[in-house]
Amino acid sequence: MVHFALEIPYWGQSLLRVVGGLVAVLLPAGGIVYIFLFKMMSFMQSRLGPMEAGPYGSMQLLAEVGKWMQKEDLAPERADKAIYKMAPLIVLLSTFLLIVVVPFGPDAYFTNFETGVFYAMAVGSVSVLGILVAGWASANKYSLLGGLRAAGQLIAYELPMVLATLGVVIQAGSMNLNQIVVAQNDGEIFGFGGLGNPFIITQFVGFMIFMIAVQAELTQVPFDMPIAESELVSGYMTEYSGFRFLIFFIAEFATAGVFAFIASVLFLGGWGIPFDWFGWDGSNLDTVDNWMNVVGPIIMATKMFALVGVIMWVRFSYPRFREDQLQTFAWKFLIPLALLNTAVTAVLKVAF
Amino acid sequence: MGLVDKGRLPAPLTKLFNMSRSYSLWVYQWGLACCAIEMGAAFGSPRYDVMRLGVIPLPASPRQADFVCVSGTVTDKMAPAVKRLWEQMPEPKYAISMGSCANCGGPYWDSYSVTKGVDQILPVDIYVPGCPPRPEALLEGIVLLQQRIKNEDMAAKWRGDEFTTLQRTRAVEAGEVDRDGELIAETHSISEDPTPDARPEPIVVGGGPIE
Amino acid sequence: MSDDTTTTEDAPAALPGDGLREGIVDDLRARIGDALVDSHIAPNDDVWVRVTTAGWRPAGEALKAAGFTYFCFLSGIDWMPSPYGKGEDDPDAEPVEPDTEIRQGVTGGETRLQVFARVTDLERHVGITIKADVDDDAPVVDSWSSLYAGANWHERECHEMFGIGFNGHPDLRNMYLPTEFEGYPLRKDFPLLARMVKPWPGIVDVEPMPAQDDEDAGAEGDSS
Amino acid sequence: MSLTDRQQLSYIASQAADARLNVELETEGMTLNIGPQHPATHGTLRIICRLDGEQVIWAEPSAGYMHRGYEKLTEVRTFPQVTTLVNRIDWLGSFANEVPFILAAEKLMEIEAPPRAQVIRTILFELSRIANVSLFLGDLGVQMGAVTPVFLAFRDREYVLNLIEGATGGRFHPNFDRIGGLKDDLPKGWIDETRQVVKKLMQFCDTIEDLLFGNEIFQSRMRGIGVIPADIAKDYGLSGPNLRASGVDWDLRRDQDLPLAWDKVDWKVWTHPDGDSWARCWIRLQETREACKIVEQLLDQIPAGPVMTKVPRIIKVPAGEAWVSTENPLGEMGYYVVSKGDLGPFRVKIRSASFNNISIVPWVLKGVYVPDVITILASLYFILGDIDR
Amino acid sequence: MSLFLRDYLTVVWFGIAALAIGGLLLGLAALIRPSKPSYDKAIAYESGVDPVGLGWSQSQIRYYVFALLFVVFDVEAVFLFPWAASMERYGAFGLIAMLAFIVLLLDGLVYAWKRGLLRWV
Repeated sequence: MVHFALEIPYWGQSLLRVVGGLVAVLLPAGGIVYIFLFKMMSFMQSRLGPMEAGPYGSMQLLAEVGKWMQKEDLAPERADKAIYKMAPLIVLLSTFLLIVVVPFGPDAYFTNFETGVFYAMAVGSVSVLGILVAGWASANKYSLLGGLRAAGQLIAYELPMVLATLGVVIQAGSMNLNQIVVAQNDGEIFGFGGLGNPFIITQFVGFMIFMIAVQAELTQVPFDMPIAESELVSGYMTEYSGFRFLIFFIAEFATAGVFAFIASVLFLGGWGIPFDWFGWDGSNLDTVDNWMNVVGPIIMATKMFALVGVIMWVRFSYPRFREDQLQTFAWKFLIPLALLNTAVTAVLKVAF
Repeated sequence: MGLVDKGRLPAPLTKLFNMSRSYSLWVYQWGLACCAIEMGAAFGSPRYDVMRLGVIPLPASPRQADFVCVSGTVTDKMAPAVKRLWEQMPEPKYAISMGSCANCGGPYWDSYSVTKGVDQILPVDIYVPGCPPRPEALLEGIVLLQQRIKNEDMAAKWRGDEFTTLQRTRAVEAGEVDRDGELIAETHSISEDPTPDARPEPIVVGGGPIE
Repeated sequence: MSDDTTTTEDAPAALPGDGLREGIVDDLRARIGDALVDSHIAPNDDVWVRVTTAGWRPAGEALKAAGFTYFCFLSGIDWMPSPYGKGEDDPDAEPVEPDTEIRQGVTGGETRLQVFARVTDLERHVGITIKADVDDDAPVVDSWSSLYAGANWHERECHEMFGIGFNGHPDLRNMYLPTEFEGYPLRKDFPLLARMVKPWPGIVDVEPMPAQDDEDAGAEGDSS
Repeated sequence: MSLTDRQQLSYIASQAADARLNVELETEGMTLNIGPQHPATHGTLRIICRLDGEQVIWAEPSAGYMHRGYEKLTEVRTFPQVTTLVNRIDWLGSFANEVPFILAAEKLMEIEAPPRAQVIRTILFELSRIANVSLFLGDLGVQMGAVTPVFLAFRDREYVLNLIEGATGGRFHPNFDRIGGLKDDLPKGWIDETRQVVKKLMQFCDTIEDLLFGNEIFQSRMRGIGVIPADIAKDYGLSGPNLRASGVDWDLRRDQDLPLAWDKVDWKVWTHPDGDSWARCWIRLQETREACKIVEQLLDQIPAGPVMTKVPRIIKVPAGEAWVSTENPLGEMGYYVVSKGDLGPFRVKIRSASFNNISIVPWVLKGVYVPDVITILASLYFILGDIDR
Repeated sequence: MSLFLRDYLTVVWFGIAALAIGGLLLGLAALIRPSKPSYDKAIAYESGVDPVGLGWSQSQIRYYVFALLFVVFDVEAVFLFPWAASMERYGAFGLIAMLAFIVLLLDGLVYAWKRGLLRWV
């Protein structure tokens, strides 16, 4: 196996990685907006969605970007201008920081942290910080309420998410995301290795908790109280216009994509296919064929779109919770359940 | 800066920008009276499905809207709010006046509390007559608006606009006037652009008089 | 889903006859005495009573005690004919002398302004319209708002539209119109300025009437 | 009014419970305007709330942003012209607005519409109820963040509007009633089409019951929220489904004698003992089904004959006063018509349902959370034209 | 530079890239977009009426209790991760120790629950 990446100088590598990161963030975001927000939502509501801009409205996204470029950028007089203008960038930043840990192939990764899960959990909540800041700086009551709700939501859902990943870490025996992928594809269920051991089977409870927490972290219905269109107009985004709004808008869907990437790494086997099929050895990544670096991203994208599809499906179907119901749900149901899940996983791991 | 409104962009780019503006019209969810339901039918009913045309009925806040459909009776009590919400939309923005009430007062032409026409408080691009107009009529209005945007001359759009509010705001930022508009120092000159109003004539769907 | 609901299968009580309405009036008279000035009964249909200005609130209390617990509406009426006409007359015709005589409706009255309200007895399926004169110079009556909570808004509306004051009302702010609005729109001497400027063509029909065949009206079309 | 303070008491109790935690946090409240332009107020209602955190401690609706002066305008219109105006009061169920006014005028003239016209009126009345309430059922989802039901509602409501348009020529504001009958007879094939549409609407009710009412989140947002006891409801003059949801068995279609056809068919008046938001929505759902049933049965019983009695060409209504109210989609809609023998009415007092229904808002919103403001308003179901007139 | 540090440098590059792309697009938009300021635009949106008071009016945010709980739990969850990653090494002893830890966590939650702290007001 040739580490072709090592043959180019460090700055070249970094540039390649950054370009790859941009593609990995923006392409899924655009895809999600077009496929799910425009088309799937419309089909679910027996409509067609955008049809005029380009064939089947495929140019709609370009039109959006071109339009938002020309929109005036407003800031309320009383707003805390500097922070107000920074907030969308913070949200975008968190998305980019999050994609860093996602592995797309045996060698197609941006970084290979030993504590990848840990890092993802830590960075994942930065976006909520941006939302809180946006809500606060707008000097608007709807925004303020929306921002505070976002903070409350972060507090409620960070814990179940962290605890849900614990089970995965216990099973994989590593916090490195690439190791987790290998553990799933190299693993076996009761001696049967034909499918590997995607943790969605053994960690189903953890998967459900994780997806619910992701839904809340992304502020999608039924947890979209920070936006809550019928209550708080547009929540923390109420005052944003022009390109800053578009950055919020993009970041929302890009983060959905990145979280779906992480979920597919943690629970669906990530970039891998069961190693048994090709006789690869899980303990030595060099045995994995090089073409996986190309096929891996495609597999990841498929899984990501499937998971985002579920997230969006829920978003378009459910009514939203009330803030206190959300807190109750998180603290009185999800957290005890996640702790229990951890304990049971640990006991079983030691027992077998 | 504002390359667009200064007209300093090359023609193909202007064309491209006009196209993207016409295909991405975010409409403000803002209904006033009966017509709001027909507007809702145009936006929400699968039979009409305005999203086909690239009109996205997502924003609930004026800050993200591109055009507003004033649908229904504007009363004297509501008029200041209508004006303010219109003002709060970012440029470039467009207005469709939907229904007889918004066009001219409609059946309430003689009422003591109804504003006779929303064009008294904001510049209307398209009039859609009817009481209420069918959703198809609104769709035609939107298509006409899109055609107008495609051929729009952005540089001419604001030429001759009222410069006083704009300059007063700038003057406030510069500390020349206080918040109430009282001049602190006579340093500001009004009227930097003497060209007359270049705003195009409004279109009436179906032609004819607006009621 | 249906276990937590109840429905009433039995038909409503037999619709009340006149005896019931007379009884109501008698009962009310017994409760408020001389305050009840006049009454009018449309057989099997409706009943009106008129009380004095001072008897307005006692009458309300008596009615509520008599079982009229459902508050329907409260409003006012200005019996003066409009000095501006309707603006719908033939503009070419001779202007007619405006009618200035004040004629009150059923149960009569002595003043130009009246308040009237309607309350309903949901048990006996009967409603009653109660009217009271309001002094023209000092148009004030006692408020019902502490009696029927719903009267609060109706009295605000009535105050705004007719300028009738309500003693004991917590908050008689304008409801519909901007605070600086002048005049009382529903008084007959409030002019509609748009009509002053441009009179309505009125009933003078500009289209010729099509020939009508009264016999065939409705006989055509789809009949089951 | 001892029950009036029940919610306040519970609020005080919860306050006392938190006082232990929040002694040191003495803060002033926040005043929040919901409206006049707000997605939750379907139109231009303005609700001024004083908030403590996310809890409403005081709320006051401010109406009048859609006040168009109907009562004054009716005084300068002729009787047939008034129908055009009153169509637009409750703009979702417009045919239902015409009926009580026409009935009042007919009562003063002491005429009655022919039986065929009566039945057709009832059918159209119930169709407007379906058109009205189906939108409510869809909108309910939007108010709670579920976007899809409203599209289904608009889709299926379109069928009903087509029927109304087919019969009357007007999709929205039919202006079809005449004093003494109807403008026209039904068009050919209308009855068969109506049968099919009614079936579709029954399916729509099932879908909504499945999709929305069966949803646990929806139930938890609705049950036990905004409870209105029966005596308070009567005191405020609530009507229609709002009143029946409080357990008061009162329906003007059944409980009064009008020259319309409800007594000819078999249907139920639904009540619910809870009086909460859930009950109000549930009653409306059931009423849509009942309306479908009424239409279905009446289609078989349309008698032959004319749709118009003989009335003079120029209508002068004899002097007198008449009050007629009907059970409109929103509740009791009534007209108190005073005539002095002229071409037009002397005074028309319009008793609209939403005005009374909304007057309870300051009472019912005390102590609820901001999200509940939206669900309670949605479940009370008002239409701005019906409040402000 | 070690691979370990290089990984973290990549994070920095990504952060810079995010800010750069955002800044670039915003700058481009700033170049293109018109600017028509006015008084009404500068007023905060409040459903079309004059805003009452400042946007930052004081209000009681009652979930500081949740915030405290969250900090406690989150810090303790951090301790769970290293154990989870190397569970096999510690075996039954580690398991029992950590189970005791989890039970203590749950106990804390139950305590907060019983005291009524988990009620959003």
